[in-house]
Amino acid sequence: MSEGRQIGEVILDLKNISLRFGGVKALTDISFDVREHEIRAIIGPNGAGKSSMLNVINGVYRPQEGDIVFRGQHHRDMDTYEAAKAGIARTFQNIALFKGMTVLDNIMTGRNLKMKSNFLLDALYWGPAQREEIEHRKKVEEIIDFLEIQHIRKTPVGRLPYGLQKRVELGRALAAEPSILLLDEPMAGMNVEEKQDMCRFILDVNDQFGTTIVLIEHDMGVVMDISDRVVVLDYGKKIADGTPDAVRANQDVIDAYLGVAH
Amino acid sequence: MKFVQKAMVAAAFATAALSVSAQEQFFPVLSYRVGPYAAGGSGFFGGVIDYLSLINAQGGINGVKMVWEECETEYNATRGVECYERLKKVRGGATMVEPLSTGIAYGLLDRVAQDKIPMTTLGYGRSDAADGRVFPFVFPLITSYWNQAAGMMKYLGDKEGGLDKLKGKKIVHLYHDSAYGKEPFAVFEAYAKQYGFELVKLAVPHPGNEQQSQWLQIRQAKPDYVILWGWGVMNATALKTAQRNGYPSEKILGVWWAGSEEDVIPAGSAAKGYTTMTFNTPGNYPLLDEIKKKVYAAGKGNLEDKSRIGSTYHMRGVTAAILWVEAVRKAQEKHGKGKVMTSEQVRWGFENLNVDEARLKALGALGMMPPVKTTCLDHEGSGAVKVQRWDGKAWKAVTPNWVVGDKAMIRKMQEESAAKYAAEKKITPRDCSKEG
Amino acid sequence: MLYREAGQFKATYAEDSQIFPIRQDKIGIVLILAVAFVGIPLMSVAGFLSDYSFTAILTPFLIFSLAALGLNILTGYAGQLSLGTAAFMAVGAFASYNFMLRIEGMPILVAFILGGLCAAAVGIVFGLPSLRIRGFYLAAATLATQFFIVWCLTKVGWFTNYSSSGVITAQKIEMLGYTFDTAFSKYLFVLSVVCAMALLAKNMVRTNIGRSWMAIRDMDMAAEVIGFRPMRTKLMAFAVSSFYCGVAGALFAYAYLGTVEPEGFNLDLSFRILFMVIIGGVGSILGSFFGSAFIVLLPIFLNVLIHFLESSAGINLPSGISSSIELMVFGALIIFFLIVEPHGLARLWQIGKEKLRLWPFPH
Amino acid sequence: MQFFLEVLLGGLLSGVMYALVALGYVLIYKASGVFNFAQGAMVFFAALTTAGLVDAGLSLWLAAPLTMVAMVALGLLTEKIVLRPLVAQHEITLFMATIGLTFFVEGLAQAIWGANVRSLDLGIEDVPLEWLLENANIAISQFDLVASGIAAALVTMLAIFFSKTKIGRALRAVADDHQAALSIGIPLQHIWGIVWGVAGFVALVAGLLWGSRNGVQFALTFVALKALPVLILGGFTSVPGAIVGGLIIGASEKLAEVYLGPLVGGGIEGWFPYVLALLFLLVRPEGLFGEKIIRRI
Repeated sequence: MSEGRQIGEVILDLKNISLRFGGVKALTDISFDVREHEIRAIIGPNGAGKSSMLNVINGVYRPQEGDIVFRGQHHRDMDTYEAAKAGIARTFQNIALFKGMTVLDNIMTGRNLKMKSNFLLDALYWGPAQREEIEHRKKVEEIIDFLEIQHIRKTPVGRLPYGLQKRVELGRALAAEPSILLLDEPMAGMNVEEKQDMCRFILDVNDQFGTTIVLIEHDMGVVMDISDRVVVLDYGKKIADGTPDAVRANQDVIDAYLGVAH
Repeated sequence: MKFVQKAMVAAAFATAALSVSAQEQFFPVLSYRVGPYAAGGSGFFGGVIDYLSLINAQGGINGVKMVWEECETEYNATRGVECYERLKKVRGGATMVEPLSTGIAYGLLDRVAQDKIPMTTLGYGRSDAADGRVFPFVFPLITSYWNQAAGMMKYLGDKEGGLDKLKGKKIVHLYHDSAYGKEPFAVFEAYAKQYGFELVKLAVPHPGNEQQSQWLQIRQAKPDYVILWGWGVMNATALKTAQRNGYPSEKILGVWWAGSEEDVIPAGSAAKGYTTMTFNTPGNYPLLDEIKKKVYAAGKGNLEDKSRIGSTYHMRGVTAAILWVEAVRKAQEKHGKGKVMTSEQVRWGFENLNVDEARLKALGALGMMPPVKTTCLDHEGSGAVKVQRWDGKAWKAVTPNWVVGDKAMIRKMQEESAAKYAAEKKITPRDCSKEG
Repeated sequence: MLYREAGQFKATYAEDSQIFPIRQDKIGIVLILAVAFVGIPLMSVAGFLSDYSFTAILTPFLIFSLAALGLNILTGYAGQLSLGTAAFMAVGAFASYNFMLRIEGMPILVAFILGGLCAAAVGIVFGLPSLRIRGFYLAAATLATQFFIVWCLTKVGWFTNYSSSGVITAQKIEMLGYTFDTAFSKYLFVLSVVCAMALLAKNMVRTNIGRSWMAIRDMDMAAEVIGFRPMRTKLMAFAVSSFYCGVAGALFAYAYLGTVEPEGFNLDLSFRILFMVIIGGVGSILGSFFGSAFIVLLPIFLNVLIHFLESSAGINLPSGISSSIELMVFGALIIFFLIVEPHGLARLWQIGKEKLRLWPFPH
Repeated sequence: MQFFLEVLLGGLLSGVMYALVALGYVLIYKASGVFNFAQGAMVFFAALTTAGLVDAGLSLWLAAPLTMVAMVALGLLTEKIVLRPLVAQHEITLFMATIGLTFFVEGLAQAIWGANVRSLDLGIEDVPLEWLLENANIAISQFDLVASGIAAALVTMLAIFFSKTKIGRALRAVADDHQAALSIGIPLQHIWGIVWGVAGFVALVAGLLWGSRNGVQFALTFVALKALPVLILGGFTSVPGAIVGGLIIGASEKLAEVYLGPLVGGGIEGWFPYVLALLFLLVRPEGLFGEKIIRRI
């Protein structure tokens, strides 16, 4: 835990969220909140509805019931574009990079909302368009330095190993300079060394930029180490919420993870 | 760029290999022998080459040999233009060009004027090109679409006992939905207005391999005649669909592009009794025998299937080549017999053609085609058509004489349309009184 | 050792963001442009190149490259498969014709741009379904564009100025009192337009607009999540692509064919342009040029080759057979190239360059 | 009313003919994810080969099976030479490969049989049914009825083949999930070969019927254009979709041409089916028989 940051007010409050696909209930009456600057983890067994939860937060899925309070404003559901504009960025469980583009271009896309140039100026690559492009490039290079991926900046992401792709995806999300970062299993499939690197990046982001982080992760050790508060889902329902220590001691959580019959 | 260079080197190599020799009159043959229209293309260009071979077998034109080179266009404008450009300067230069494709002809329209190479468009292309003042290098020889349309009206009128008897009748114009099918609108409308019959226009979308709805409409309308202005697969399909809807083939009158063996054979028995326009009289002629004897017997025939000799497309090809050769002959008369003519000299020849009955008789083709006499003003030269009927095995002429519609009216339309073209293109028409 | 980037250091991001950051590439492109703008004209003046190479090879090659480039923006960069290219070309050609015809003193370049804009507008309308339909469904649906536009141009006489033959006759290309009427001057005109537009396209695909297209192509959900709006992005791709095709269509009519009928822009042409994109390289500006060269030149090359083989071997195949063989070889070569390099000629070029960079070492 | 019925019935029967062509596409797309552009060329090849053999003096009953052998051989060779090296490539690449195949097959057909137009007589007279004409004044072609019967038989055969035979079940497994099929030990390439063979057979049937209907000529390759809107509407992967889609497209395009066409100058059949299919997709992107797709990420 780093000392420099101050956990602030609640900036995102999810109230009684329910989501269904046809007859299948993905989320049932889930409520939890996220405070500014904290690292909030969502855990739970496979199929618990963790990714669905993130998808609700940034508007990919629209819940049938519930209320989302973001920075004091009530939303019936979120809109992906509005969410992105409001500074919610994310990564995905099954890497959703743009495979045909280079690392550099992928991260550059993260800055699209900050670009003002229009396509005509782009086409001429003239004056403001060129200046803007170069300016954003500088920012992106900072991120590239931060994530230590300088050597692959011009490589198409499709050719990179899994671990690096995850890192690039984090870079793309960071490029938007988000206030909330949603990370969907950022360490899945990594070896110990890669996991350590990734943990370091996440903590640094949280620490240096004050970015609020909502995180889904399977690796219990990691979750318990880095998060401030943990919410536990099982079968689309919330079964626990609290500090890592409190959650660890919760009987329901232990049952869910040990697979006790319901 | 490598590809460009490679191909250009190859092209240059190939053209250099065929070096120029004296006393050769060169004809580029822009043929199409694959693709949807290949059946017609192989017949037509086969006929052209057969006739040129015959002329050579007879010793050429006053000793000048006919030479030609084929280039596959696939009926595609881009390929056709490339073929023209590739062959226009080969072997002493192209004498003239005949693409037998509307799209290619349009692509060549400006080019032939610039290169001063005459282009014939035998029975297709712009009808107004008959006005030689505006189109000095284009020759829609024998008959244009408009004169054909007028000829159709004349024929139907005669059948009823006079054009005025068409009053109150109903005629369906079933057309290929393209610029081609719309070409005769003006003529038909003028006739309908003048003679008081009802004209119903029904469009068939390309390619026309499904016409149930059109023929159901025809069945409903019960017209006295159906004019079939079709192309390619549309023709056979029309005949078949007419049969399945119980419309008699005798009452269908086709355009000449719907009047070849290739159009009726696929329709089988449904085509029996069907009539179409044509600018050749079907049958056998001494000229065709001559081709069989001197060309095919010598193993130089172009058609793989000898039974196609004298078929509609083949005969059209022979007819075209007769006019080409006559134009060269005419040019030689003026510029020196036994010499190779330049394309401009041949253009003059095309403009002063006089293939009368005596000349046709000498060629062994009397009656096979109408006499053609062109002038600076009139690049069409005839305007006469014939009607033929498919008897299930062969085409037979229906009209003993050549049918000619209201030529004066058509001429007026052609001049108006040509004047409009000239205005749009900012062309000053030639003064024909000054032409020699 | 000729093709190395070692030792070329970039001190600024501006330098690193150039179109051709590697010096040898820069020299290469300057050379190609010099040959295209100066060398070829000089050769023509000296009599090494005939009109044939301009009017029958280079001009159509460039025009088709531009059309392929247009389609590549849509299909290659934005991932929307389209079979309506010829229709957009037709809109460009017919619109330019009408602007020239109906507005006195209309400068030709302005007419081309307006024609392109009309095509772009049509593109936007027919691009709307792409918001809900994808892949081959969209491709088949774009056929609606193809058939509908050609039908419209045939049906509505106004578009052809009531020409009795239903055709348009392109006006002369005149600029500042100079008339582009020779094969050679038309080539230069087309070359200038195509080079300028290729440069603009390259700039677009390396900046934000291009990244938005590729993002939508590669992973549309993720693109949406990071703030690209799919509707805007896709429609922009349709508009820009159609603009390019529209200008290509206008050039096709004005600098190449002269007189065109609506059927000149038929489905066949759409397919040919699509072949160029796929063979050349999906998502590559350079590939559009490669593909155009392949599709324009290969049939000519085969035709010449077979004629040459026939005449040198002294045999005379029946003409129908040689034409059919040309077609078969053409088809077989397409398959062969795809098997050798499924990503098109541009990728082959890329691999070649990478090999060259390492040469003489294998890795 | 009588006229409306006539148009409707005529359209439905034409629709069956479209469905017949669409079926070939569906089979191959379903099993291997390839949009086989060459289906039209295969129809042409099959019809031309049969007609060519008949013209050479063979009886139809001999010519058709011989063509069948040729078609299966063509299908197997295509799978082996063209598609196997391209396995797992992007679908656009595969599509392009089938376009190359189209050129090859068209060239081959014409190199063997020439460019001549031929007729093909199946011995079914293409005339209106008399009693229907006399009693209800409705013209329905005998040929179309027989063709519909054949199409129905073909679909039934395919259905039985898919559900009752071992190969058929394997085919379905492949269509549903390539990985799953692999895991139960079915050699994929073996199956793709069979699918191409079956598609060749379907092409033969379509070629014979269309060839007999309009004559055997190059334009047979254009029947593909009639099948595409059917595919959009019915879905690229659904056999019943092809049939129902065909019927809908056939009937609606005829009705549109007859009742809407005269208002706008006619000839709208060329694009109307596409627009119709498009509008339908806008409302229901998953097509007639498709499942609703949930976008996952």
